[in-house]
Amino acid sequence: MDQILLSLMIFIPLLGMIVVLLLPREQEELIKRATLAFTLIPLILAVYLFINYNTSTANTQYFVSVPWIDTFHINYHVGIDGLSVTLLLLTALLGPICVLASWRNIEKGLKAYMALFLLLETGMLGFFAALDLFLFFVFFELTLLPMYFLIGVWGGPRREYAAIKFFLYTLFGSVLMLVAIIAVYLNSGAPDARTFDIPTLITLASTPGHALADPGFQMWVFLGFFIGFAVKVPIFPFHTWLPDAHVEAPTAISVILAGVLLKMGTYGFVRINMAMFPEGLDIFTNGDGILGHSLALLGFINIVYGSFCALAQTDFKKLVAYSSIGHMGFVILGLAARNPEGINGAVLQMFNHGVISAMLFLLVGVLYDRAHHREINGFGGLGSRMPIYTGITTLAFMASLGLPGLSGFWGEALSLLGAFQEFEILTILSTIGIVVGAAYFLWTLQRVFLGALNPKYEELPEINRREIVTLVPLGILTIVLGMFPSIAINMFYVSVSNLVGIIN
Amino acid sequence: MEPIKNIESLAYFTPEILLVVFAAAVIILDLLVKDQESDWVAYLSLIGLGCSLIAIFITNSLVNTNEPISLFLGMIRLDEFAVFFKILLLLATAATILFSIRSEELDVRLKGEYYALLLAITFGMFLMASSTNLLMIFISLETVSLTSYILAGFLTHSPRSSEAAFKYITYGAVASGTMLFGLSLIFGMAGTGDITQISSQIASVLASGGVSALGVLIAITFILAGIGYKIASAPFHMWSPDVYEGAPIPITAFLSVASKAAGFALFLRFFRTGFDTPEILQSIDWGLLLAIVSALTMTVGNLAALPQRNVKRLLAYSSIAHGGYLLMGAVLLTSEGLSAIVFYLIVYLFMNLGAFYVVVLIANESGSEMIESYRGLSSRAPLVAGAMAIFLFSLTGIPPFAGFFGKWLLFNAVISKGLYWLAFIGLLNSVVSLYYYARIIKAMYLESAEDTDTFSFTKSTFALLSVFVVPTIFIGFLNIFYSLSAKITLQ
Amino acid sequence: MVVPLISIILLAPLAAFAIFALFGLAKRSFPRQDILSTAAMLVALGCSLYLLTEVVPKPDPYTVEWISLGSVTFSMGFYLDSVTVIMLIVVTLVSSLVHIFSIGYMHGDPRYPRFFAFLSLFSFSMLFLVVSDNLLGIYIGWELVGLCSYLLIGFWFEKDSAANACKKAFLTTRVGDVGMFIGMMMLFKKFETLSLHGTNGIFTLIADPAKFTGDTSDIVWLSGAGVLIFCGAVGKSAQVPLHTWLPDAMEGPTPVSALIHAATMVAAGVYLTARMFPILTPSSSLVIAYVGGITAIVAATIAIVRFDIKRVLAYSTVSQLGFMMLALGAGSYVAGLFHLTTHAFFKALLFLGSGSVIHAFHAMHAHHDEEHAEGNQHEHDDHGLVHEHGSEIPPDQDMRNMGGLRRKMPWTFGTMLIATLSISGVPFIFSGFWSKDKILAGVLGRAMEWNSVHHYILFAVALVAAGITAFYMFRLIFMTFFGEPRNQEMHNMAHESPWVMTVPLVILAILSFPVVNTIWFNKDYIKPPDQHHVQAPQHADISPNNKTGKVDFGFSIFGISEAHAAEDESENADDAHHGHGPAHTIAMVLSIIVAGLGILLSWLFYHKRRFSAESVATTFRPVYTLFWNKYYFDEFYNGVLVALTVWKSRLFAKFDLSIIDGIVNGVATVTRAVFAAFIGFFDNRVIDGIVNRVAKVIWSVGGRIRRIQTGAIQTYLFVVLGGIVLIILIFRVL
Amino acid sequence: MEFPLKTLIFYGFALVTIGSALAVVTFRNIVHAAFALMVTLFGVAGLYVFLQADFLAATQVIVYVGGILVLILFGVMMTSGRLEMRIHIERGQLLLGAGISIALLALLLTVIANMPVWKNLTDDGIPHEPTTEQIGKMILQDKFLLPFEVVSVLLLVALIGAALISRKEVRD
Amino acid sequence: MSLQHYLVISSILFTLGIFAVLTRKNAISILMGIELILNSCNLNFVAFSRFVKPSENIVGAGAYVLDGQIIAIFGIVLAAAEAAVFLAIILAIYREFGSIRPDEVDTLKG
Repeated sequence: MDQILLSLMIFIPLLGMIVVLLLPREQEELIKRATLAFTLIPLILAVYLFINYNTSTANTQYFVSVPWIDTFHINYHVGIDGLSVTLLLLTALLGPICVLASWRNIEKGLKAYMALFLLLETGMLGFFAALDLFLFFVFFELTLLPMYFLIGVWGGPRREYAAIKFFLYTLFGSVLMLVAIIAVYLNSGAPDARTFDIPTLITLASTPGHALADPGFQMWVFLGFFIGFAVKVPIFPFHTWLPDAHVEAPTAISVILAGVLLKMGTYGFVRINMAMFPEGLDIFTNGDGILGHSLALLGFINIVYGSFCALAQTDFKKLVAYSSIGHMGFVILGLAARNPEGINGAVLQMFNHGVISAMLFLLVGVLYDRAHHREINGFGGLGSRMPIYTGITTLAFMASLGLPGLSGFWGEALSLLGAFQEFEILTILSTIGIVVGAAYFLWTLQRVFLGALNPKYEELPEINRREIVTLVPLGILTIVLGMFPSIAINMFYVSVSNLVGIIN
Repeated sequence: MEPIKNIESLAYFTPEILLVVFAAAVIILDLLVKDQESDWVAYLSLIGLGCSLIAIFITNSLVNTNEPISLFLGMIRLDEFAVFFKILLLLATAATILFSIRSEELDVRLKGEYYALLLAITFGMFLMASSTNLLMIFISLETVSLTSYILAGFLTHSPRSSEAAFKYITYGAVASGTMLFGLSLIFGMAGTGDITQISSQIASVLASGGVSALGVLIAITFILAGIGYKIASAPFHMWSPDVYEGAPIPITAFLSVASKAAGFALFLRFFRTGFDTPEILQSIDWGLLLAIVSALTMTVGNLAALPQRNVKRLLAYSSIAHGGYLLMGAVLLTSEGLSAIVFYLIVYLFMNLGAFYVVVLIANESGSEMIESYRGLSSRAPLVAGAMAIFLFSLTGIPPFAGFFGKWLLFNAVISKGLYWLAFIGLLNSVVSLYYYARIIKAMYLESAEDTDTFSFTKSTFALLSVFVVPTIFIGFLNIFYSLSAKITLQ
Repeated sequence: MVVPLISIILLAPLAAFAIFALFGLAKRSFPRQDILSTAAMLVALGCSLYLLTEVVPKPDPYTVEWISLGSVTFSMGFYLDSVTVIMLIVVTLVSSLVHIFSIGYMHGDPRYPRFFAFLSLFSFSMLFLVVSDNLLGIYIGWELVGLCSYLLIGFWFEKDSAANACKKAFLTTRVGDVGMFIGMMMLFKKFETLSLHGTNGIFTLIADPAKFTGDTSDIVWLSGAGVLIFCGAVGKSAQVPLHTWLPDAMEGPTPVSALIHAATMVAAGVYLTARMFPILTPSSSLVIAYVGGITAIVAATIAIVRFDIKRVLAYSTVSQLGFMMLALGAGSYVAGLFHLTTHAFFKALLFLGSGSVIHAFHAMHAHHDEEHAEGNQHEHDDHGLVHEHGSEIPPDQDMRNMGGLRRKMPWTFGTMLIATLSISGVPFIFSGFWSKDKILAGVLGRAMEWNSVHHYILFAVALVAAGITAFYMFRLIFMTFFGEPRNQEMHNMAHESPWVMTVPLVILAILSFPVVNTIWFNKDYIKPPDQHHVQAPQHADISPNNKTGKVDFGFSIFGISEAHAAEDESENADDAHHGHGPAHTIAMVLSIIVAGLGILLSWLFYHKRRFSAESVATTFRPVYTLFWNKYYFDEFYNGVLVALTVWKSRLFAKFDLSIIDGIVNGVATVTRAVFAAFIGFFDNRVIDGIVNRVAKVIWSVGGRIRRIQTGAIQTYLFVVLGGIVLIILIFRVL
Repeated sequence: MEFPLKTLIFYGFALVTIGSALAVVTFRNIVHAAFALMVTLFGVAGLYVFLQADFLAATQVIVYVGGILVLILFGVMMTSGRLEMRIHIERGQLLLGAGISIALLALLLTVIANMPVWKNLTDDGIPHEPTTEQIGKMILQDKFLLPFEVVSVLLLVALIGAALISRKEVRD
Repeated sequence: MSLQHYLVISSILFTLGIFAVLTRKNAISILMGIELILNSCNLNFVAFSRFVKPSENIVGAGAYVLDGQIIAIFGIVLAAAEAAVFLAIILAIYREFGSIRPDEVDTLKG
């Protein structure tokens, strides 16, 4: 029974998609309820897995490995370790929240929207659970199509541009990744002994003398994977799709985009680049000169660049989008450090950023639904009109700017602590991001909520119950994880230690 | 194994014979029956294809799969490779016939001839897939070509169709003439027309210095012109966009799938059997030649497709590009490459025919092949739009659709030989290709039509559509197709 | 018993806030949030007082493992020594009194419950900061008090000035906090822990040669870390150069100013510095001392010329905090903390008193209505700049509108006078005298002992500042409570405040007498931590302790004069807070003299009107202007940034550059001008540009291929045959 | 030394063939070109005779000259309505075509000149027998049976196709 | 009269055919060029079958001598069939376009 749980979780949304497609399109309420149900089941399963996950070991649990495309030694191999179970929970949590967030504001093609959303959820869940490189890639790409349509059909005025930009960038990255995957596969052994199995490959890649362990080979393959993931994260200079995609995407999709899709990049980086290619990683993170600092440098650039870009925005959503770039920079920086603090911090930051950015995008959506614009300077004084909304926004902002006591702090702090061990100057420079982060959030807070109420919005309705329901779980998570980060860290620190062992 | 003599061979030749018999029957019966409106000739042709298919299975069961047999004193060969292509071609023809029944552009009065020609061309393609003699190769190629010319020009009241036929035959005649010249050179160098013996002959004369590498190179290049024109590889591809655009849509679909597949069958057998020896490879790196041709083909196809506004023409360029992808598998003629091609052809059959079927449907409804007529299709005919999107994404090579798995196998084959540059070009090309495929998707999903009437299609339309959609989704997930394609080899 | 008590102390205010938040989500509010919060504070106060009896002089921390990363763990816990307990009592006491005062002061405010909830949250954060045994915990509390400060300064956020001020406060302190965080990272890198106390704490490890060898690079590292952590204190405690936020923070309600911006949060910097005492090296100490000294004199001089009653007090606070820092930097641990407590009481009293005056002048609701209306007129500028309000003094806070209030508000007057006497250093019966004297004595003692010219200078500066303090404080008293009413209309409206407001004043006034502060003289109870784990100097010859009598100018932050840490420093540390015998006497005499001078001058200027302040101002116009413009700090920050934007001046030509005010807006403006342009350029032109260019090339190649496809069959044949020829030739050549 | 009559005749045929072929590609009048083609085809037939391919020579004359050439002439008439038709020539195209053709010829001649297996071969030792019977046997009994049958299908297809395409369409 | 003689002749014929195909702006002339090409091929086959002796290691080389000739016969037949279809298509083109100039039949392009 336990064996099937994970697969059940992955494929229930897919089943849901079929069910939704079979429902008559006029039954909108039914479709919405069905979608909600089909996203709640994975959530329940994810919570079950999260609770029953054995934190004391780095071994994969709940794994299933059945031959799939036997001719090419591809298995349907899924399983969880501390990293994936955390992100699975995040994904499963955001699922129903996004369905709720889409409850009222999808005006056309609700059925298709929900169906695509469910497909997207399957892709994301599968990605985090996949332990076969091929399967991993398939799930990685599976998120592409629904995302394209969700942005392209239900997005804002420039949705076509944003959608195709997103698609092209990601596809560009992933084709390079595909080359790397094939190269890894072909070098994994004799024609009969080749494998796509990630744990096996990790072992092989650290076996001295094996073709996969060759530093030169690892470097190129590392780069292939890296670019694939970098587009997704996104790491400067592959980031320009992100603001466009976010600005045009409907609220729930922005939430998924920032909350989960970006994590796919960093998760993949940890899972593949770091664990499988320690020699390659060595070249880019461990050494003198620009090459040895390159990854940390990218993290730094992301932080500073994203933060300053965010500061320069006047579109609320774009601001949040750029802030995502900045915050993902901390993840990169932490990962570049390669020590327990850095990696744990990075993983924690992945989860927390997922929660917090989801909140931020939901909040932007709430405002947009009411005012039908997102121009920061067009608001003012909403604090007196919408106190609860203001309160939750303040919470989210504070969490995002890394206020201790809220979850955003821990990831940033640990990442920085870890990074400082390796890259002192870069880390110190990266702290600029913390100040600028505070600056743009506070400035936004001031322009939107403080000051005198803009007379245009005297009748703006307060946040409603459904919206509060979408925000409260996330808010509770930020507070609880802000106080007790070990709840999350305990899930994965053993896995991370294992990873650190592999790297060094 | 000794080649089987003529009379004894006939038993193994029943599938082909059945095709000819049915072709004749269709013509004769068409003359006798006057009911022009009914589609019974089409169904009769389908029955013929079915009979042929059964015959294929029966004859195949007579053969020990490990030991292919030569028929007609070495003229053709019956092996799994041939059987695979025959089945593939039968399926493509069957689909074409079904399209033709539904297509409104075809002339109702010439049905008998039309279907007979389809059966005849299938017959020719069968031979292309199994020929092992230079003469047979040429004759089968000519049979297919000649029939293709006629089919492309079948719409005699349409200038486009006539122009297509004219260009096709001019181009084809020159290409096949060139090829024949190349064949004659090979014949002169090897002293035999049997391609199973050519490789050893050429290798020995090359080794003894009796033949200059330039001679072999010229011969190969000339032959490549003939085969390359069939599979529309650059720089021999230029006929195809014009012909595809001008020909009736079912024929375009047929040419882009069946003709290409048959061309590949011929190509693979010819080069794999005739030139795949180390000695030849040493003096002429035709692997590199093919790699360059492959890269060029997919690049040209994809780039030229970018600005197209006619979906049929766009798909024509896209099929050129796919020819380039397929050629990647042929570059080094490894067994991996071969099975990748085989797998990709299966996938390509479904997704490309599916896409063309949608083009047929839209052309029927709107009378246009332009991308503008696809606007708002997602609301006018959601299922058709969904199917088209699946075909296009599959053509792009995006998981979870079968096209991705096919491409993956091809890249796998290329990278396994260290041709990373080719793989990169191929992958960048898939990224580029996304752009024009997405244009259609954009039109269908992101734009809205001025005319918002919904299209009404019959149930059988959807049934046929699902015949293409379902494999396009599922082939990649089923191991059987991989093991099947891995089994197809060429000795 | 300790852990449950501390838990109660922490959880009681937190619970008060949580209840508010939960009710808030349900769109209502707890019926009596004020009572709830006040009660929670009183409970905490009770527990704190009880803790007095519990504490042993040198306890171990109570810790739990908070985060485990396998090889590295972070723990959280409480560290309780005498200083902690005293801080707990100070915080809970002042907080309780401010709570009570606010019941009266904030009465009628539309967001009355929220105010108390925020106060509770603040109290929790501050207490958490105080009891934390490790830097991580301190940092958490540190940032949380910053948040509360932000929320409370911006409590009346409809006012643009308040909205600006709260943002400025948060950001300015965050600049310091980042320094602190970097310092923490440096310590972590060296010691692999952030715990301070206990066997694995930094203070223990620093003595472990295996962890800390004490060679020059280690000392430099430690000095750097010390200075950086002090940066946090500079921000929070409003030391120069990050002091500019505190005066602006007076936009918050006056009880907030009393609690946060006078008594507790700003003192947290001092507390932090004291906590980090063991890792301070001589050079980092000297930096601290200088910053403190400069702050003391700069803020004092600015305070002379203010007319806004709250701003006078704000600058006074800054100045007094400078004193404390000076003390700590000069090694006078006890003196610094002593002044912290005494200052907490009398400054809270002064603020509450001024609040009482303001309250008297202006009923709260009226105040709001007007501000509200005013706020509406201030449209946000396009580019996000907002006029700064600092220069426009609200009438109810302008001392030029006051005068003669002593009869109208006797309680307020009396208590405020006591506080003023205390802060001015009127000898013997007021607590402020003792603590300030201790500081002066400590500095002078260090100067004499080390024969250090730095400390002599600092002593002189402190002395002058002390005199100025007495001057401006009495200026405030004279202008407010003595003389004739300057604004009769407002004067008529004035009235004594209700008892909920006066009772806290009285209690605080009692606390301003030394009786209750005697604990600071109990050497057994309060022991300064050791500060001499720094290894013996490599270059003993330049040490000030080489008894050559040479004055040491060898100061450098990271330089060799780490060698200060001499072998016999232990006795200094011990002696310093007592003051050397002669030093103590000299300091005491001098401080009495300057205080007297200050009061006298003030009496002459502002009560007797023997001299005209205006004429003096005219005579010393440059100096006056300097003071009036607050040493141009804000202008400097803005100016530098403005200079950066000169090249963009055309873009901004339509905006008056002079209105670019407030460092945050300045930074933001520059960012938008420079970075936005650059980034916009970069994202759109360079990255997207490259991508687009590539796409364009691809597209044009596509178009070119199209053009080859002419439609004429012979072109195609040319390509075929040309292709054949080319292929053959290429392969022939290859 | 024997009078090289045979050689002379051979060269004569060769010259006639090549010369007329040159005429085919250069004559501006399509009908003239067609007649030049006839000469070429005869020339090739003559060469076949030299190669002892008597049956083939006969077939060449019958099928080509009698069939294809007549067809071509019909084509000319049906597309121009009269028996003369100027062929348009474009200078650039001509040069480029000549370039490519010459390049090809050069390549082919290089191959022919440098192909040892083709050198010094004579047909001296090979008996001069009539080929018709053998050809008949090979086509009908030996391995060329299949091609023969396939070609019959091809001819049928060509027949149907030519009829289909060329017939006047009745538009409706 | 060695093999080379024939090969040179056929090469020239081939090249001339190519030249015609490339440059003649008349569909029927192009057909003529194609016929030249096919003739050259046939000539090649016949010449090879006359001169090149079958290698002894070729299996079933019995009646080798005539293989080339027979191929040529098939070549002629194919040429005839092709010519017929070609002309039919030319007629269709003439009907639709009123011209058989290949560069005037260019509606499909791009």
